[in-house]
Amino acid sequence: QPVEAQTLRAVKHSDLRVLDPIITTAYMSRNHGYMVFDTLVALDANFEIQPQMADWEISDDGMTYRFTLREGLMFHDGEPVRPADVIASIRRWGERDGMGQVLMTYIDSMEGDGDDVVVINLSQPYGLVLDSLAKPSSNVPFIMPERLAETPSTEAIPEQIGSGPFRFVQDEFQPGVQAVYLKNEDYVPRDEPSSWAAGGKVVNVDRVEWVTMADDQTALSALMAGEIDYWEQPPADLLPILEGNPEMEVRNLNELGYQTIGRMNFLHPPFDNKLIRQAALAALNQQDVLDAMIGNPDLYNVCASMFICGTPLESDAGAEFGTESHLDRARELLEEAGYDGTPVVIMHPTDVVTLRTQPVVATQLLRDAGFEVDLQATDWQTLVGRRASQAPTDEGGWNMFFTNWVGADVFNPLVNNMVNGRGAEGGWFGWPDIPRAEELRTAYAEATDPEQQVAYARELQELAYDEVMYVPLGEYIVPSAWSTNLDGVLDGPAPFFWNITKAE
Amino acid sequence: MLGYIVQRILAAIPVMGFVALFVFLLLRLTPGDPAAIIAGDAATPAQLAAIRERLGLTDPIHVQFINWITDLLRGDFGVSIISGTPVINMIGSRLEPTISLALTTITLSIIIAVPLGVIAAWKQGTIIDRLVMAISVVGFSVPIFVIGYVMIQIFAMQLGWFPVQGFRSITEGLGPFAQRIFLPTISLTLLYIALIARITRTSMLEILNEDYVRTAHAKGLTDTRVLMRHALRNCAVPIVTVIGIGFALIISGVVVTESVFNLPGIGRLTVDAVLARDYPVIQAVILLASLVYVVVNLLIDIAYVFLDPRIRYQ
Amino acid sequence: MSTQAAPSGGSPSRIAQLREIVFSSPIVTFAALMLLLIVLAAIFAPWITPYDPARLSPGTRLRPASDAHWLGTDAFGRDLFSRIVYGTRISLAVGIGAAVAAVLLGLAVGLIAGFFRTLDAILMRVVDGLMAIPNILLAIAIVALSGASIWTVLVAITIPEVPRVVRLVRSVVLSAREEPYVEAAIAAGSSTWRILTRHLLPNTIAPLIVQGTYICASAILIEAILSFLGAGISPETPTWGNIMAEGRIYFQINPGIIFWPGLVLSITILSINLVGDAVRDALDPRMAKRGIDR
Amino acid sequence: MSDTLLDIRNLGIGLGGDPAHEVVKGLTLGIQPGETMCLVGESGSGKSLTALSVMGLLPKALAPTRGQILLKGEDMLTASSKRMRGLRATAMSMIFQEPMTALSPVHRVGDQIAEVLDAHTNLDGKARRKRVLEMMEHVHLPNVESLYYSYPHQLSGGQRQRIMIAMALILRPQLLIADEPTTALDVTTQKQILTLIRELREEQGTAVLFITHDMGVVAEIADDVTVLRLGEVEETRPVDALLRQPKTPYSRKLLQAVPSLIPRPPRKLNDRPIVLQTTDLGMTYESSGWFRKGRSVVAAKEVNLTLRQGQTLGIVGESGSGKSTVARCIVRLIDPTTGSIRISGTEVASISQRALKPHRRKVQIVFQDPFRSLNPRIEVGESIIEGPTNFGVPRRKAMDRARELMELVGLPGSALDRYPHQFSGGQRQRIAIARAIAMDPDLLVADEAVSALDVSVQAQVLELLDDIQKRLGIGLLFITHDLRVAAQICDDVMVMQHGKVVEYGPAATVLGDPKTEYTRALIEAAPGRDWDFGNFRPVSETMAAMKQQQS
Ligand SMILES: Nc1ncnc2c1ncn2[C@@H]1O[C@H](COP(=O)(O)OP(=O)(O)OP(=O)(O)O)[C@@H](O)[C@H]1O
Ligand SMILES: Nc1ncnc2c1ncn2[C@@H]1O[C@H](COP(=O)(O)OP(=O)(O)OP(=O)(O)O)[C@@H](O)[C@H]1O
Ligand SMILES: [Mg+2]
Ligand SMILES: [Mg+2]
Repeated sequence: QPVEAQTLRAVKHSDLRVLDPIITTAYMSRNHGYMVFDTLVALDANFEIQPQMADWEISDDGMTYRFTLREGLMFHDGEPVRPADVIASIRRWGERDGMGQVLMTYIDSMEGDGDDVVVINLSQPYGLVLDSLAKPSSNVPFIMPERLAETPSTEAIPEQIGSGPFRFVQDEFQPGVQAVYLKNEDYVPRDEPSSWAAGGKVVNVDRVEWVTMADDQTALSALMAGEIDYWEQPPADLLPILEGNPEMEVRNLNELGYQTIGRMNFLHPPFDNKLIRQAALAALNQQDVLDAMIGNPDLYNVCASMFICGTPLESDAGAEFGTESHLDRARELLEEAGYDGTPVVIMHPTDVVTLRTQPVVATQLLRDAGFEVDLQATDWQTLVGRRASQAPTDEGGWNMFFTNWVGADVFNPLVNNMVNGRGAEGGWFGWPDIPRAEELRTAYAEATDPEQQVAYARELQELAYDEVMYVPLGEYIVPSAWSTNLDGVLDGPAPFFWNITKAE
Repeated sequence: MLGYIVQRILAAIPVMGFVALFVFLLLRLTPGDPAAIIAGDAATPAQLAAIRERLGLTDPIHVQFINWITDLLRGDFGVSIISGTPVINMIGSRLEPTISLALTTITLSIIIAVPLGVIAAWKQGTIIDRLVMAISVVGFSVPIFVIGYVMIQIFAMQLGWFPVQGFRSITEGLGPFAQRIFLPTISLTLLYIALIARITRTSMLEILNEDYVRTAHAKGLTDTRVLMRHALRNCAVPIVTVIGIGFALIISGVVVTESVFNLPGIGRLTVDAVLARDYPVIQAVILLASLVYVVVNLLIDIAYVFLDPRIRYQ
Repeated sequence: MSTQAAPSGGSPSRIAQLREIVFSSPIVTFAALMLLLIVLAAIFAPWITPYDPARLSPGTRLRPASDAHWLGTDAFGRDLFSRIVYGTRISLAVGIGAAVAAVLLGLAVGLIAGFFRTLDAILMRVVDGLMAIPNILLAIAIVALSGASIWTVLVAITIPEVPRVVRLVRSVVLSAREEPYVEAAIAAGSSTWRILTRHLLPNTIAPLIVQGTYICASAILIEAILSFLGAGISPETPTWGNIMAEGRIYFQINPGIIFWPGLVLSITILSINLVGDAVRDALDPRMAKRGIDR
Repeated sequence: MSDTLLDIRNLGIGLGGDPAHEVVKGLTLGIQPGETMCLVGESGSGKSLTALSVMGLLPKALAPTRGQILLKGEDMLTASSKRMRGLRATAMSMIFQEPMTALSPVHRVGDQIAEVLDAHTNLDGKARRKRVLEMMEHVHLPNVESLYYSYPHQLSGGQRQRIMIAMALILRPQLLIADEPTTALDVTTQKQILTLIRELREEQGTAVLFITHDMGVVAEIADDVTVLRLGEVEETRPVDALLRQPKTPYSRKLLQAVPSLIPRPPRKLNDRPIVLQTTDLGMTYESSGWFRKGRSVVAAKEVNLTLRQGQTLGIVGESGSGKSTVARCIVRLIDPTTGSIRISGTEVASISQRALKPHRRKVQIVFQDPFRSLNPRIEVGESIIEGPTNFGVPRRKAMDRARELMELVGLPGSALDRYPHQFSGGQRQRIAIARAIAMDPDLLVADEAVSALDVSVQAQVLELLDDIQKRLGIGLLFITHDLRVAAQICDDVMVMQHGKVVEYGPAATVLGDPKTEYTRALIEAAPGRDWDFGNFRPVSETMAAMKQQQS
């Protein structure tokens, strides 16, 4: 690397392991995707869909979409981007992504027209074609060369060739240590100013290094000592130290924030009983969870909406007992349900900082309400393996676990996995079997009128609260921190590394 | 000698075989699912099953074991389930930090601990003895990560003498290498000082009662000479044993140090791999660690022959 | 033939022996006192502590030391002092449990391996294999295997220690079985069991005490490291290890969370080692001989 | 006394330098240049401490309390430690008892000698080597060039002791202190070393302070003798005067305790039943490895012996000749490779340990080392009753019997609840005998059972064995390398060499009229064999007296 090469060193929230943003929903892989790949269209900061690789035209009947690729698009191996690449990429994505799968059921055909046009024909009207393709978070429909996109969707792509603003340096990639990107000199940015994933992706540094740090304490010291420039997710408790330092800038880049949630297993006692689920809902409260987890009230938000506060779908429908503890109500419900003291097995991942407080707080609240709780410490991977088990608790099953979602992954009924009601066959872990929820999701998808969409979402949320499909435990933001010699750090649903300049 | 070495290497085969089988079974019985890691949070059971199938995780365990062993014998360590990187490359790129840390630590602790132990034994029962032992026990009883944080706080943040974290290969120059390896070495060294100083003291105490130490005095030698040339030389065997085993087990010791000082070493790799259930990586690393253990033991035994002429190969 | 009177003086009683060990030097006395205090704290934890160590109070988290919370509060607003006192229970249990378990298991296997040469070869291969696996990694794997309860952590810490005890016991047995008094016992028709338990076993006690104190100390530390790596006992149950591990990111905000349990841990380990060494010295035949001449 | 080389005046040594706890109490002693002074006395009388205090090497626990040690007029007790270092090896040297442990096992012997030159002279490496080689030749070491590079364990005991002597004498000190330099060696080697010391003294005019408890050795090399008892000098006399006319009762007792080399007359026992008979007994030690060819040592071959009730059979021979091997086969501590062993008519050579158990009580063994043959952690009473209780004797009864036995071996019955360390070496050996006879054996094997004891205690134990044999009529297989002891108590004697029996017959025949060269050499090597200590006269005079008596 040349001596003057400007290098931006960033510590990410986790390490990059899977180099395929389609096969996995891992956020690190998504972030990696944004570096290497580009998207057809993109969402901007106002939730408006903007052209990125392509402009589009919609036929009057809304059944045909024509995407025209802009000029100068070129993959890192020097090949131009062709319609075939786009079609193969969308197909592969459509096999993996939840919203993509839905989209595919409405698509009749996709075909190229000349060197730069992709035509998508629908089989019936569908309102979320562009919303799907502009999906900002996992899985993002990145466009990759046809030969890579033909890799089976159960297998990671063998090479990192995209048309994005950075090139991946395979030789310097060390899983668990670092991932290195170089500026793609051949990338032609759009002319518009950048806004979220939309607009011009102008790269101002030569080299970006993502460094893994296993220890937050070390990351903090390294940032303050100038050994790294950017820290994606400092723990909330360390922010005051960074804020107090004039050489540090601390700012939230992702307005949608995160939602922390609790999920029960519908297959086994005691949570196979709706009343007992409601009792648990009543016992839990967001304030305590957020206090223990985040601490600083500026960084969290008690919010009853399952679809994120501040979005068009925000509502408090059905959330009568959603955000605060109603222990009396919980006890009543337990009484009514004839709760027999069956212990609630809560899985407690002790190795993930952002997930190890919720189970502890929940355990205490549930116990206060009269539940028997068996809090079982594990590591996150064990939890991930175990939560797929549909067996009863004494055979390796479970009753409840907690996780966090990026706002963009829960902010509508289609992306939100927890309101999926397909049960043990097609549902997400916990497997609620609630056909009505599925009807409402389809209705939402097919509605083209925003107001109608809001209505369906409300109804779904009401249903979800009634059935306690999951317990939203509050929203929080995770500000990033960087040294003041960086400028132009962008807001977005994912961290972006274009537009940033580094002063020496 | 050569025959002895060959014999010892042959004898190591069943040991390694046991380790391989044990680790393999332990891992396969461990809950956790690499497919789930690959697929991420939102994957559905069907997608997980498909990935598992792809990875060969649905084969019967003995088939998996045989596949692994045959590949291994062919020199193929496989690829990481998670990142697809060849395991051999992953380990290769992680060796230098760990080996550097191990070597600097062992060297430094020998330089410090052996004289400490000798002095403590020589002045047995005095304040000096108690002090040396107390210091070494404190080194043993403070968790490494605490020592590490304190070091970073003082020497990197307050005084700014050293970088906080990271590693530079020695090929990039001794200066940057030494700067970054210094603090981790110091924090890990305390533990080994404790171990080595104690064993040195105990062995020295025993040796100092021996007749030949008295003979050495009767020759009119100075105390230092008696201590260093006669007594210390004669307790080399137990000391070397402890050092050797300490070195072989350093993989465990470096895990925390590597985390705290962000050294991209084997220890961290292993923990990551265990937490991610990256089976091929874990298996390879543990086999490697066991191999190191076996080799170090072999070296120790060979060293015995040089250190103590009474010991012959058996 | 002259009938010489045997020297007078019976064997010192156990209590006298204990007293002699404890008062052998002021440092040992102090160490013994500290251990006593710590054990008492573990036993009487509910009476000493002002708060329930598990009681969350997210509203008052990370408070500095005050009259209400003598050592401040942790990230869940739990009282640090109460947690450290309660942590004594598990940490001591882990330390003592691992030491006792490893010593007993290692003793049994070591006696067998040392005495029955036919089993020796096989047992030693297995022991070598187990020893070759890095202990922390083995511990992490075992904890991951069966979930992190105090029992699995105990097992995980114990298993890697057993081989070392086995080797130690075996080597003692191998040399002791050549002693004339063992041959005399064989000549007297004593059973193998009797020879093992009465003649060989006692020889292992002094080295085992040293090894035991070492295991005890290192078990407490390994528990802390496992917590640090996220594979320890559930943070719901306080142990010195997981208090420190949880507190490590607050190192710069509230250093007490690491400092206080660290201090108690160090004092405990120091005391265990000092007392262990003193007991060893008292049992060492060479030292004992010196005592007689006195 | 102006030419006195070493002049010890009123020396006191106390525990921790405390005059109230003196171990050596006002010792006075002088040695002239070229003279050999022997220091004798029972174990624990302060011989070694006296020697060590001259060298300034007292153990930490002890310190001088009074007096002076003048070496050529300079007081060793007040000399600085630097001065002491300078004097060691140049003006005074010391040889220690145990040749096995007195040399550092990890350094080459040549280098260990050269180190003395390195510490005290300016010679360069080459010159040092030359001097060392010369000295090694001087002490009659063979192949000095290659021996220079050997390690102590590759040398025999006698060779090691020669290395020690070379090391001590290389700077030609005026004073050589030898603390029991031959006790651990077998007779033939002992003789060589004694000759060597005498030779060197004559050549170099070195004064020697020779410590021993072996009166034979004294008779062999001393000019003057000092008898020490409980830290005090009993008497100092020229050797001949002392041996003929000991002044104090203690000296008399000491001399009387020395067994005579003249064999006892055989007892008539041919009609008694046979307790032990071996036929073609053989033992080969195999050391085998998985990957290597084993090494085998033939330790015993074609051993045929017969032992009757009440009879004592002695096995003698130099170290490594296979004596212990035979004993251990008979007790079945090891399994013989060939031949048969019949105990009171029962074949036991190849039966299983389980089948052997009932026969165990018939054969008992007493080992050489009184410090290691009793379990230090068990009360002696428990050790004694272990055997009987194994065979079903009720504990209480066994205890009563143990009490009787303690008295039988001359110890108070009340001492049963004490631990071994609370007894002296001789007492322990008696307890070991009590333990063996507690089983009412037909056969008692004593493997060097008195070798570790000093003469007076040895005499007590031998007497005890004799007494027990008379009372209980057991067969005694007595293994020793001390011909005096064999002569004193054995009816028959068997001589072993390299695992084979070279001579076997009544003691008077074997020892009085040896047939083989080997036996003759053994007898000749016995120090002081010309002296009949018990009768305070040379053997020749005794013989003459005996002849007179007979005629
Ligand atoms: N290191 C020591 N500490 C305390 N007492 C000792 C020490 N060494 C010797 N003694 C005591 O001093 C006394 C004289 O010991 P010394 O070694 O001089 O006897 P010795 O005449 O050489 O006997 P031996 O013939 O057995 O060698 C003994 O009672 C012994 O117990
Ligand atoms: N366990 C063994 N393994 C191999 N060789 C042995 C073993 N025990 C003894 N030997 C060898 O057998 C030979 C006879 O030994 P043994 O102990 O019977 O001699 P000894 O006459 O009792 O000698 P000492 O007088 O020194 O006790 C020696 O050469 C010895 O080295
Ligand atoms: Mg002595
Ligand atoms: Mg022998």
